[in-house]
Amino acid sequence: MLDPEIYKSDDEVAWCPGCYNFAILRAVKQALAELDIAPHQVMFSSGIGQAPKLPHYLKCNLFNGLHGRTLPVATGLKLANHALHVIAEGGDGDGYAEGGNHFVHAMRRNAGVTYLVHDNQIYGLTKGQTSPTSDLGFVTATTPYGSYNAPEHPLALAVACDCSFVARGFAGDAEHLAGLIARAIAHPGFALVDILQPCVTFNQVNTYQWYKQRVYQLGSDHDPADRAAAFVKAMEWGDRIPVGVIYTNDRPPLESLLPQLAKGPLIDQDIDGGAREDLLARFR
Amino acid sequence: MLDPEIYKSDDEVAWCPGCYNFAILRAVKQALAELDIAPHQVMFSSGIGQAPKLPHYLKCNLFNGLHGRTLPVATGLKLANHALHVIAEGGDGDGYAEGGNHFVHAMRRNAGVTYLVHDNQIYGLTKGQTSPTSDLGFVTATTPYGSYNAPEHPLALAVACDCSFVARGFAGDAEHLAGLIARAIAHPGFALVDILQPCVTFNQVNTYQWYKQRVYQLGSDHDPADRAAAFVKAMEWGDRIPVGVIYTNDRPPLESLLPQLAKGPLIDQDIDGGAREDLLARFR
Amino acid sequence: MVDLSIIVAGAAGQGMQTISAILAKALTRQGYYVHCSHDLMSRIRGGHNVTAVRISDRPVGAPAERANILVALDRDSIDLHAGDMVPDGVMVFDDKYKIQNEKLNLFPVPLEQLAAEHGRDKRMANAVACGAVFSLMSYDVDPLADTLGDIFSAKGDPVVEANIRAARAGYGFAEREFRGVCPYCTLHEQRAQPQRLLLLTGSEAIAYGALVSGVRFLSAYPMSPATAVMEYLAARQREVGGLLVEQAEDEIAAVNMAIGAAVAGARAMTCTSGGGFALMAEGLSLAGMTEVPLVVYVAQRPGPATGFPTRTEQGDLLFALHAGHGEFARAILCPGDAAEAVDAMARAFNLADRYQTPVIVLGDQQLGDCHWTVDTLDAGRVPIDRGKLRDTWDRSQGEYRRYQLSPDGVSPRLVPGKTGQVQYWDSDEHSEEGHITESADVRRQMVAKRLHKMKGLAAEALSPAVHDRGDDVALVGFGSSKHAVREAADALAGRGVKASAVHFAQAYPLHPDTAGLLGESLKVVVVEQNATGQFARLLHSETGIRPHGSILRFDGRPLTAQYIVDQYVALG
Amino acid sequence: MVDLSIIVAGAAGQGMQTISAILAKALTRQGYYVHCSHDLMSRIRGGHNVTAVRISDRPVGAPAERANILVALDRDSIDLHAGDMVPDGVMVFDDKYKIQNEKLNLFPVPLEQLAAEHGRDKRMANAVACGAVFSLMSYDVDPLADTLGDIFSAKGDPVVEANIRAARAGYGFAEREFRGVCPYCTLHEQRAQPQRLLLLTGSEAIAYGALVSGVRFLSAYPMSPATAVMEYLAARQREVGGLLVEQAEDEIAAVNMAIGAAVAGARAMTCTSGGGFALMAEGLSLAGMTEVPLVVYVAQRPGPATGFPTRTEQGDLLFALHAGHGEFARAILCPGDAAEAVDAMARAFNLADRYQTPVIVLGDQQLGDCHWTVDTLDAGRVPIDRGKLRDTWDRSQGEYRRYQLSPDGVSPRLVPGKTGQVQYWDSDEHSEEGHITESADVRRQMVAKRLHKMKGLAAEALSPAVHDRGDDVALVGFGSSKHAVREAADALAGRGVKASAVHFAQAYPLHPDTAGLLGESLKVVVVEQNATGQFARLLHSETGIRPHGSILRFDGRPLTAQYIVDQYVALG
Ligand SMILES: Cc1ncc(C[n+]2csc(CCOP(=O)(O)OP(=O)(O)O)c2C)c(N)n1
Ligand SMILES: Cc1ncc(C[n+]2csc(CCOP(=O)(O)OP(=O)(O)O)c2C)c(N)n1
Ligand code: SF4
Ligand code: SF4
Ligand SMILES: [Mg+2]
Ligand SMILES: [Mg+2]
Repeated sequence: MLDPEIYKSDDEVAWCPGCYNFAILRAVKQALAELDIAPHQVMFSSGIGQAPKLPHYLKCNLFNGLHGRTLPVATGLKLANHALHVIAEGGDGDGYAEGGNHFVHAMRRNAGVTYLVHDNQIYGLTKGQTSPTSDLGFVTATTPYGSYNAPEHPLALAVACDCSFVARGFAGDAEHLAGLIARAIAHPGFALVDILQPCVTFNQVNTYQWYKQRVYQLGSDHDPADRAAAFVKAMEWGDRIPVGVIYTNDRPPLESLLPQLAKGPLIDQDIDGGAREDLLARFR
Repeated sequence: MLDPEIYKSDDEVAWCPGCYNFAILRAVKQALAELDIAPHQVMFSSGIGQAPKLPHYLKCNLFNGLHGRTLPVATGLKLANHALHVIAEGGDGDGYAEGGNHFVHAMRRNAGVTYLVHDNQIYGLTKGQTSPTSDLGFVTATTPYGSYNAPEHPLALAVACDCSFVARGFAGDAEHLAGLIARAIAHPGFALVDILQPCVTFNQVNTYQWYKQRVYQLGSDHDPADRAAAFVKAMEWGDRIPVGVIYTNDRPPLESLLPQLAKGPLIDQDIDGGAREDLLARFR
Repeated sequence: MVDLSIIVAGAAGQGMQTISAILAKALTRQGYYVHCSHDLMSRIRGGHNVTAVRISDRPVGAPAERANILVALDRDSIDLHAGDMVPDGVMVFDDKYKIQNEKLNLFPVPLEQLAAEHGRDKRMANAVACGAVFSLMSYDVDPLADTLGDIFSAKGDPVVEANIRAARAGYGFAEREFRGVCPYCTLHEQRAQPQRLLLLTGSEAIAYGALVSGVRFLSAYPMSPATAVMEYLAARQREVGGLLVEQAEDEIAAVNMAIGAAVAGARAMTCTSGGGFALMAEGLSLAGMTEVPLVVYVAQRPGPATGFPTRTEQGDLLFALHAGHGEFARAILCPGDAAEAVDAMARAFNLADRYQTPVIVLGDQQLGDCHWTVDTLDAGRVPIDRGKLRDTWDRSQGEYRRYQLSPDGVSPRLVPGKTGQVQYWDSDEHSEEGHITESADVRRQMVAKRLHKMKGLAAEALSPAVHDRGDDVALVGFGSSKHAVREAADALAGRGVKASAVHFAQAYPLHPDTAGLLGESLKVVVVEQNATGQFARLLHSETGIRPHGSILRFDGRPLTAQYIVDQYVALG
Repeated sequence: MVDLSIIVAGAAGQGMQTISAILAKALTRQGYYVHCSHDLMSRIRGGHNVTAVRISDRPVGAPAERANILVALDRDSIDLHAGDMVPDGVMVFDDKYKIQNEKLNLFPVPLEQLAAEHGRDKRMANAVACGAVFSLMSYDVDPLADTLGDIFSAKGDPVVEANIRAARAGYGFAEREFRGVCPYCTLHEQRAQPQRLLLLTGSEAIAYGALVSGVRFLSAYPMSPATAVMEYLAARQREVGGLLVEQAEDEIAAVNMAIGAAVAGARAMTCTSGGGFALMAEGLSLAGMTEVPLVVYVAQRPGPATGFPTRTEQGDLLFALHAGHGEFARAILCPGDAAEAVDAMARAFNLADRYQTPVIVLGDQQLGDCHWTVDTLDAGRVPIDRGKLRDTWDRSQGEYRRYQLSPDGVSPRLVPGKTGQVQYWDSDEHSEEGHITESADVRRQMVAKRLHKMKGLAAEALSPAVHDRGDDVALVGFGSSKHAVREAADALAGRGVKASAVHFAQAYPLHPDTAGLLGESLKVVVVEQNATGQFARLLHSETGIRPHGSILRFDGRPLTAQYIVDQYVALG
């Protein structure tokens, strides 16, 4: 195991004091250290929001792109160089609203990308609007009479899309979270960890206490290979909220299926000299 | 019941001879006629593809917009004038690829929009590329070595998003399809009908025969109110493919929840004279 | 003449904006013109934020370069802003910071202590600071107390009273300790007859303008600095009746929903900033092709990409002009202050309805986030005109055709569902009926039809507003630079340069007389907040006038008269 | 001089493109220059489609206004195209249509009957028609037979032989019936030494150009007329090794995936048409801000919105120039034919890598869908240059900083994961390290850094290609109009007008000498395929030259020399 200190970045942290993003930052460091991944071997792709600032606070490669576009960038990174560990990081608005289409299709595609979603059920950076995971009736500046939309269950969506690793973590339990993140990174295909993250500034409903009272760890009676059971678990939300690995399957990662990548990463390949002549010959 | 002939448009049909879109056209006319909906009382919103040309071949109001954007336009139409019947019409590429994000969120929102997807598991208008519903290994011009992506099960996604009416029809059985479409239109919330539609030109795998051998009508043993069971049914795909109503719930449609619309359609409302003065007063 | 500038500085979350809002409201009610501008970091807590409150007895619309009073809410602010003060400016700060500096006018006040003693707890230091500032200005404390009463009324009497007590404590302390020490801060020319002035942000003005123009539907996705427009309207959905605000899943949905609502017959809009607007480009083209009256409010911020989310720039002008593939008619309005913002929205909805084409209102963070004092708003100044929209159809005219050719390029428009007629709106090239066509002849007619609208739009373009101070040079600007440029022209007069300020509240199409009007100046210098001189290029392209020079600012900070004057002098 | 034009017309699905492809390939192999252009409707079957094959002994790159031979595959085609023929043009059609018309040169051939008798079934009427055409041209039938052999080889010998038999039957029939009736169709100047010419579509040229420039990754979403580029590359992924084509879920994913791949160090691109490009505008801005070498091929079609999906236009030039919010460096290349398309891609990848900024290659349906004969392509003409990209880092230079300031605005770039260094790419305004900044100073430096790249890009811009026929007038064009404009200049010489043709294969930045070069002509007339004269505006804005006139076409049909000459005359 590496020393988590090697991931220390000298960038000043811009989160609110007490924000549970700090706990997620610790968990990410710990997971990387446990897996012996050196800073230059991993590349983060992040969006825009409070959550996606996280990789700036790590000493690791980072592409910090647009709101909602973490996953396509991550896919491009991974397919061009599958020797890199690629981790996408974003918020619930970033990933499930603006980036909702990429979420669905990244799961279908199953490239080996780890996806960490800081799910605070609110838009933090833009100061408190409703998010896809906001509960029914949740009052925000844009939903003064409460949200009317059925809250999205990202994990249920993930099971429906046959995502190959589906887990939920809680930022209030950084130790357990670190373990989940490490498993997600180690998983060969696309791996989702939806992380319950109290926002101490804008979400006065789904607080640390609120989550704390509800979350419970999935036990050995839950079989993550059972898709139908996973779907039901993925929708459990209310008095009890499960955390842990909800669903896994053994779909091979996209990289392993592509004949072009059999010889190694795309960036290390070159076009066959002979191929050029052949291509020209067809135009004759 | 109205005479389906009143929906006859004088626009020349641009589909291939033998295309199963013709059958869907017949079914739509029949459903409208059965429900006694006059041409000016319904407005279609359609995207771009072969499927979304359908409303041009009907004498009904139509907004034929962009590829993938049928649902937001339909939502805008419905919320601005909920006295209109609003039907969104598109293809599998249109709705599940380009429009995938709107699909998820329209279901969460549950405005009273009927959504008909002509699912031919291929891109027709652009001459044969893979679509989100293409089966694994499906060879097209853009997937010469076969599709690697897990095929999307739109109905499973719909169940995961708590879509309030989820059905599958088969263009090879226009009579049954017309019944489903009529039920969908009559349903108060968002209603999805995914329609298996053989493309006689570009999809040589999922042909009429292929579907014909597999589809079966859901019987009374299937309870569309059972979400977990619906999820399992929604994923049934292979030797047997169910058609019929897979899932329903009684979520109230968005229009019925909005206090602004209690007095009638938005377009018929006016701003309170008094409100203007009050607004100014706050700036004092 | 009164011209006083107060800056309030501290970490995000310390309530600088509360102090400025209180001061601004209290003084607006006293008949002063106030302008507050906010220099914020993109974070929720911490960091360093500044609000500048400028107070005058004449309309004012730009921050001053230097402040008379600094309210420093943390230790850093004192050092950071020492250089931003007029030479004898005073600094108010909590006396728990033990600071010795003979060069500065230090006014330590026990802000937190007085708040705890007289208010509820030390968080009422804000009210104490307001009291101290009122005392420094030698102004009566009662108007401040009244304003606090109104601002906090929703929180109940105990909160109101505690705030007022805290403010009076600050006032009293400063009166005892500093009375008379600071004559240059005095609001001596107290206005005899306070008019019924209003104080509002530019975003509120945009939203209010939309409301009184009959907007029925806004779909948007939150994005600074446009979110405030959405939130203002969202908060008022019930009270005004007949307004629906929908938070879309993304900007593409937002623009397409607004298009759907507009097609249904509702006045509809969306709002966003540059990145979201980029995502709407295809939808804009759709509105152009299908001839949908769509209003888009674009609140610019520095780009590219995420850029400086909380700062200001005018870097999206040419993008707004050309956004969307293909060619279609559009207008771009660019109000220069809150009053113009209200009118711009009214005009935008009218133009959109009359020409059945998209209209962009281009604002920026400076326009939107600043507080502006305006003379009372006359909502009816621009009467609602919905153009050719009807909910009846005379069948003797034959079957309705959505894209019927007509001399002005605008076809009759019917509310769907109301007339018994059906209508086809189509994004492909289409026939008059609205069906897909492949005909070259029809294409030529339809292109001409859609572009013909530019003629009408040009004929009724707003003419630039000239602040005429002579013809040595015309300082030309558009949008939120209006007041800074005017002030700069005035200041140049003091240096013997006869400069006129020419403000464009409409960027496209330009008024047909623009060339004639500017041709009279010896020199044209364009002032804009971007790095490439976009308005100068537009002006050249549209009128043939090649500006003599450009004054640019692109560091995200607002223009000031001083900045413009300095740059003008440097231009030589 | 040979200049023969054949049009093949019928309903979609009847195989007009097969006939034109066979004729074009057979004649290219004989040393003729061929240009096929396709006039298609947006449907799969039915409708009315036309392919025009033009044959010359000199390079040819635009359709002719009138045809010598019409191959009419259905009844309608005869009436529809009677007006498109030269006065003594001949019409070949199936003799099952009983047509009487003394004004036309009717050559009925039992196409389907011969196909059924000699080929496999009546669907081989295509081959019969090819044979008849070869006979009309008094050309030897063997080269045709050889070409059929190659084209159908994948379908097996029986198919090949049946096609050859059918072709010979058509040839024999026409020889017997029409020999010598049509002297003006004869390819009399048969070329002595057929060079090794190539025949390819513009889309193939773009894709091939990308391949030989080392493209590793293409992510795209299908959209006519760009899909062909994607499909060409997709088909060759295995054979070339190291190429990955990913069909994205939408254009936003496409551009962001390409950005991800480019960041990882792969040469990456995307391709689309106007509507898809509109969706990529935010991504383009992202590439500008984060300094990612991104190549975007935009195949224009008539807009706005869905427009004319299968037709041609140059209506997105100014949109491409300004697409994306905020200000950043970019280049726009606009090749005029297939040979230039190959070079454009090579240059685009080099510029993108060298300046670490997006480069747009702007084509259109006419460039992409047409078949072009080109002199053999030299893949190595533009050597690959990856600029400052490295996979090692000398630690003595200190820690790597992604946005290190440098005189040319371009920072060192490292392949992530290869060097032990970490790198931060950031879409916010950022420090040299790549972390989010709020500093005004850093902002100014970084804006200047990014825009400084325009200097280098301008210095190495392609200079316009002048086809010098005198200086009465310069006919200026860009992109796919190249050959039509050249031909028009030649044709004007015949009318006593000394016209030069000036072709821009790069639209932005313009070569610094442009003004000097055009200043020599008395008159500048810009020819372009749009309704608002976008290139003329660009030229004026960049060089100050105000064109005397514009020749525009915006009905979706390609430019011809005749059209340009007629419009020029009408300009007066
Ligand atoms: C295209 C675009 N639209 C909108 C925004 C504005 N924006 C920035 S962050 C954000 C939402 C933040 O919420 P979330 O993703 O949940 O992250 P959090 O801040 O809660 O961690 C939004 C809407 C943007 N930057 N870009
Ligand atoms: C933004 C955008 N991207 C791409 C296209 C091109 N396009 C038109 S139809 C289509 C797909 C058609 O497939 P589908 O939606 O399944 O409809 P079908 O033709 O099969 O009925 C595509 C990619 C477009 N018009 N707009
Ligand atoms: S706003 Fe919420 S999520 Fe953002 S940093 Fe503050 S506490 Fe954390
Ligand atoms: S291409 Fe396929 S879907 Fe389209 S009209 Fe033809 S058969 Fe129907
Ligand atoms: Mg969030
Ligand atoms: Mg399809």
